[in-house]
Amino acid sequence: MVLLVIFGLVAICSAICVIAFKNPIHSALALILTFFSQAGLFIALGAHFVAAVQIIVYAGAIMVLFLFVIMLLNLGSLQDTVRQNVGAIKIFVFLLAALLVIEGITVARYVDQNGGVIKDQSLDVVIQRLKDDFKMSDEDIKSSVEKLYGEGTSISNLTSVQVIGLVHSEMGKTERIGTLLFSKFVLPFEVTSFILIAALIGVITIVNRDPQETA
Amino acid sequence: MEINWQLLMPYLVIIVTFILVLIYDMIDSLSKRGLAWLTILGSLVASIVSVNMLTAGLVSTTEFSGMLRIDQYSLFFNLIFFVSLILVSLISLSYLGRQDLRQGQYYLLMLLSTFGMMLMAGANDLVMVFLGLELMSLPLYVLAGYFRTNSYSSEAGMKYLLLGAFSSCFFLYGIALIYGGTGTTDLAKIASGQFSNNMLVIVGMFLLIVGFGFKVGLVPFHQWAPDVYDGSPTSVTAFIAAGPKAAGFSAFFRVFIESFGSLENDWILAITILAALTMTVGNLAAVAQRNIKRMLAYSSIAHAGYVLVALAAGSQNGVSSATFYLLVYCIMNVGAFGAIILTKTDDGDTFEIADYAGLGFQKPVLAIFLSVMMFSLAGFPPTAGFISKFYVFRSAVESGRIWLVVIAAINTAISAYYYLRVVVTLYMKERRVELKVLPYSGYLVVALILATAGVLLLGILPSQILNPVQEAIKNSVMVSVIK
Amino acid sequence: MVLSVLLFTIGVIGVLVRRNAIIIFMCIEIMLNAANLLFVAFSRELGDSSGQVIVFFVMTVAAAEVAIGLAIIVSVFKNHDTVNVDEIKSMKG
Amino acid sequence: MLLTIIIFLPLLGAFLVAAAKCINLGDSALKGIAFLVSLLTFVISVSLYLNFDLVPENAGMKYYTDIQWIEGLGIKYQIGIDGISLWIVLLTTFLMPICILASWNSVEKSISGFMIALLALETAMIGVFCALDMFLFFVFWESILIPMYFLIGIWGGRRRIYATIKFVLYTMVGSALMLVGIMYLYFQNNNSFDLLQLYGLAGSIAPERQKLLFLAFFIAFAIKVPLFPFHTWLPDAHVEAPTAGSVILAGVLLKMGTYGIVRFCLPLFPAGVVAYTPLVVTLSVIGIVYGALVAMVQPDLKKLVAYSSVSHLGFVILGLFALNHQGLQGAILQMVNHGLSTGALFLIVGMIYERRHTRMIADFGGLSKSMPVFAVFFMIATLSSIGLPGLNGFVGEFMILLGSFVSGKFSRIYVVIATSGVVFAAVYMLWMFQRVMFGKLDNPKNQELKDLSIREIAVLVPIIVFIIWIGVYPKPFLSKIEKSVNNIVILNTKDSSKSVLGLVGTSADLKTMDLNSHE
Repeated sequence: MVLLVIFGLVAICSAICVIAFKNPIHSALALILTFFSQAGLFIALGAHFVAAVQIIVYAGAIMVLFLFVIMLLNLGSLQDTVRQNVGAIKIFVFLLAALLVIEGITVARYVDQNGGVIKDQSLDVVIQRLKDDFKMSDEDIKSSVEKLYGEGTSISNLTSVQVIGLVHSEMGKTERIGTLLFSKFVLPFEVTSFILIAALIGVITIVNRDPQETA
Repeated sequence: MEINWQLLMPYLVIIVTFILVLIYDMIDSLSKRGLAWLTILGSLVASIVSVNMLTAGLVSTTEFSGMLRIDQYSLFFNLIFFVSLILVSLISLSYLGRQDLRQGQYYLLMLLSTFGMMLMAGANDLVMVFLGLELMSLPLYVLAGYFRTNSYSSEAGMKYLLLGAFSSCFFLYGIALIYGGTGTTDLAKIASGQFSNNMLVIVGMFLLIVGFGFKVGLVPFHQWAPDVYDGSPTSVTAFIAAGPKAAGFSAFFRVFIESFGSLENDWILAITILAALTMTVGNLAAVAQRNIKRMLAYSSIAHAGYVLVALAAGSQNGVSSATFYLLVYCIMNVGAFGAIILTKTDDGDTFEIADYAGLGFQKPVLAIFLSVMMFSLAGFPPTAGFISKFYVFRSAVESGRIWLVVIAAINTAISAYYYLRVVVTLYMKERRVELKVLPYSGYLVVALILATAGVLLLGILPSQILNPVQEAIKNSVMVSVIK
Repeated sequence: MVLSVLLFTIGVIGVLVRRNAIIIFMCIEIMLNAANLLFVAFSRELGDSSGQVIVFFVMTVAAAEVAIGLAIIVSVFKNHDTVNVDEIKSMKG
Repeated sequence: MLLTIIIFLPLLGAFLVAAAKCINLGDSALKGIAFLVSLLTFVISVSLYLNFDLVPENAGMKYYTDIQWIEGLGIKYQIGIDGISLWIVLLTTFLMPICILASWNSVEKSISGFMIALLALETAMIGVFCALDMFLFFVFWESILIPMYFLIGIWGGRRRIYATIKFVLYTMVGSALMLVGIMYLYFQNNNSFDLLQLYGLAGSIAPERQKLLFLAFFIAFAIKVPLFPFHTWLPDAHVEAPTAGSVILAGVLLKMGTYGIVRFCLPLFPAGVVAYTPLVVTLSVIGIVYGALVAMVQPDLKKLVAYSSVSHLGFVILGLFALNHQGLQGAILQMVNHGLSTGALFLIVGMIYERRHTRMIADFGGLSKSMPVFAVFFMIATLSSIGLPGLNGFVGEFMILLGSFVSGKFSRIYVVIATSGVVFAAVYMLWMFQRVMFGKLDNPKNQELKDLSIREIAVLVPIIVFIIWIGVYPKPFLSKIEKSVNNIVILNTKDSSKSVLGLVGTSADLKTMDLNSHE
């Protein structure tokens, strides 16, 4: 919980910095900070694997791209102005912010009241879900439970808090996510590969020079 | 996991075509024409396969653990995409010219984008909708900026990209909220209507409307459209105006009619207002345009409004009328852009309507094609534009949205003004500037003949297409709206 | 989750206020991240890891988008010598 | 089947002309093809009249055809005619060869396009008058705009673009409302566009709805008629249109409005008719007087005739809303009459325009001396338009006035005012005739004018024949109309509680009286 608050504050501050800094380089650096604190948030939420990927993909690849392009485009010309006709935008932003704040409050209240959905679910449902999503066998579940709560504990006599803990710990595991990725989400996975190809071809199209042009 | 490959044939054909084009592009870098033919051939095969599956009376099934649904609805939309892909390829053949060495990538991107559209139409999961949307859009951003030495084109690419990505964020956030509210992203499961939190779902739903609204160009999310249409290479504009819009609507309809049918009371008013606003603003703005591409851009916004009228009807007839409308709309739009693609003045490409003065007698064939498209866009009988509009209005009247239809009908009259202005200029004004029309290429003429024939045939004998559409919708889209 | 909402709002404000294409792009990334955060949080809430898997897809998409986006921005820069959205208005609006 | 042939023969002719153009046949060949096709259409359509009494009826309609067209939407290809549409169809097919003949030399650019537009227009017009499926009706109704748009826009006068856009937009706005009305009726009518079936249900629509629907349809038709205050497109369109366009416009297109009122407004929405009769009648009387007064001060011949149309059609509307036998019959006959006499006037104006390239009355004077034959034709057309006994105009106007006088649906003061329109008509027409034809032949250009050629006489003679025929012996015309009017009346009296078309007891006597009075 402490982690959540700390990383959250850092994320928000650095995000504000991204839009507040005049110099794009500084913005980019602030953005890196945002990404890192976001990774921290993921860890705090138990999504370890996602956090790792976040750091690799975002902070690693994407930010390098950003910085590279900023460098390439010659810093001096990038001095940015803030939009001039602020009047209309202020109103719009205000409305939007109001909307989102209301929404945020709803979300927060929802969380407070329920404290999570799994709590309400019966044990059978949870077990079935583990089997379906993660393709876990009974032995797998058993060993996970024993690993978590000590030898000899059986899933049937766990408290509800413990069941939640079990599910959360399973969810964060790379193995489980991998299983899900290649079972239920195999088509989206394939599609992302096409998206990457599209990006590749797209970038080549834009950047590659025709022989005539260079001549 | 059992996969029924036969059901995936249209998708597979497109992917195979993609790979073949890729390989061909690498092997043979000179005779670029072949690429287009390969693309056309591939989409032809895919459409034949789809037609076969349609006529075989396919039962709706899902594949890939409920990610992709193959039913007549998606098949029919696939057909729309193939038709526009074929037409656009034909147009591009004469537009891009022999010298352009990046043609391989051009067709590859179009194929990828089409694949994305197919995924959108067939998506049975919000994640798939999102990924399909991205796969469709990314190549489009690139295509819009395809003439990268041309400042208009790259500007169009950038605007499209920034606003497109911006809208995707809204879309994604909407999905996240719905996921939180329902615990699933599966459309069918959402439809079962057991929400743990209604508020989340409703907010998410409105964010989805924003996201879709950007993609299909609804007022007030339409600002990108005129600049992108204007700046993009004309063949790309034709492509952007046709397929993606249909794809956006295909998912829009499925999500709202099927999954959120039980929340109809929450969204139908918003959709009605959006529809009225979109039609009116689109048409009024189009009246003020001097540039034909911008005019068509605003008109396409207005057309999105008409389709939305069908969504506001919230019935099976509404969906099938929209499907038919989108098919007709794609053909008309590609035809219209195809007809203006080859005109030039000494200063370069021209899209000022005023420059077309007197073209009607200088290039009668071209002018006839353009006029037919204009009449059809304006919704005059006996063109398909009329029948499709009529069908949409009818479904809305059926659902009791009479006032919306009155607004739509008056809008049609407004739109006649600016469409007819093009025809006026073609035939009734004295010429001002010397207009050069590049020699017709046979391919372009073929495309235009196909489009014109399609528009007239669908206008006079629409039963052949209409009945299958109605069948398809009846069999695949369950309407959970309670009347 | 309130965090996520705040991040999203910051991103939206950033897109609307800043005029540098690159920074707008960064703001879009912030928005995507906010959505990701929401997915992970809901995923934990629901005890369903689909949310985490979706985050992967979003990341991939974001990466692809950034690659293409930056390439386009570079080509715009070559043509216009600026990446300020207000100055890039060669078309009459 | 016969009817289908008549509808689509001109379209076929249009394709023939296009094909002939493609193989580079000369202009006269193109004109010849167009003329022959339209003549053939007329000849076939005459057989409609000859066999009219022999053909079996189907719900009051003859030559009935009913084929599924677009099944999914409940749309049928359903056509047929009754005594009302018979005459308007005949009028259309009759005027068309005349128009083609009249524009033999006057069209300079793209003669093939002109002929194609005319022939396509003919198909659409006949279609409107034959369609019994509301959707089909609407399709033809809208299709008319396209060829008409080109006719005015390409071959029109100086301000043609303004005129043509105005014409199209006015009509589009009206038909947009009608479209919504048609769709509403479709759902009332068990998902069918079948008009005949709808007649059976006519009274069952809620009165409030009927009023709205009546307005939706009536505005569309009133724009077409045009009823004051929707008339402003008409003078522009007439003045800018080429001669053939004006003739068709005045002769046939305006009748689409009044025909629509007879077909849709009167039988379908009795409650709406009751509610709006005072308004409509007021407007039509204003139209009669206003049209006449404005016509009086026009310096331009064509504008004068155009405004006289506004006045004449005011009479037609007045007669229709008298809602009794004389009124309806008179109105329908007057529709035909107006087509003939105004058509003739436009042709005549076109002929002198061809010679002098001006239409200003002030430029003429004393033409009767240089063009005696012309003067005779002009005289007859003018008198017919005024409504001189013995010519066609009189029969129609008299029946209308009589019908509205006895109808009791509205105050007789209206009728009195309307009658003044007849007087005004005499004033402006005769004054115009006098200024053009009599007086000193002082302008040298006028002195050199050639009289009518054989072709021009051939154009005018058939019209004059009919003008006199109807004036002297209108019975064959009226007898066909009478039956159908009866049908409409019976259709309405079936639901007597809501009906407004009560049979006037003395109608039969009155009818014989008015027929006798001019024979």
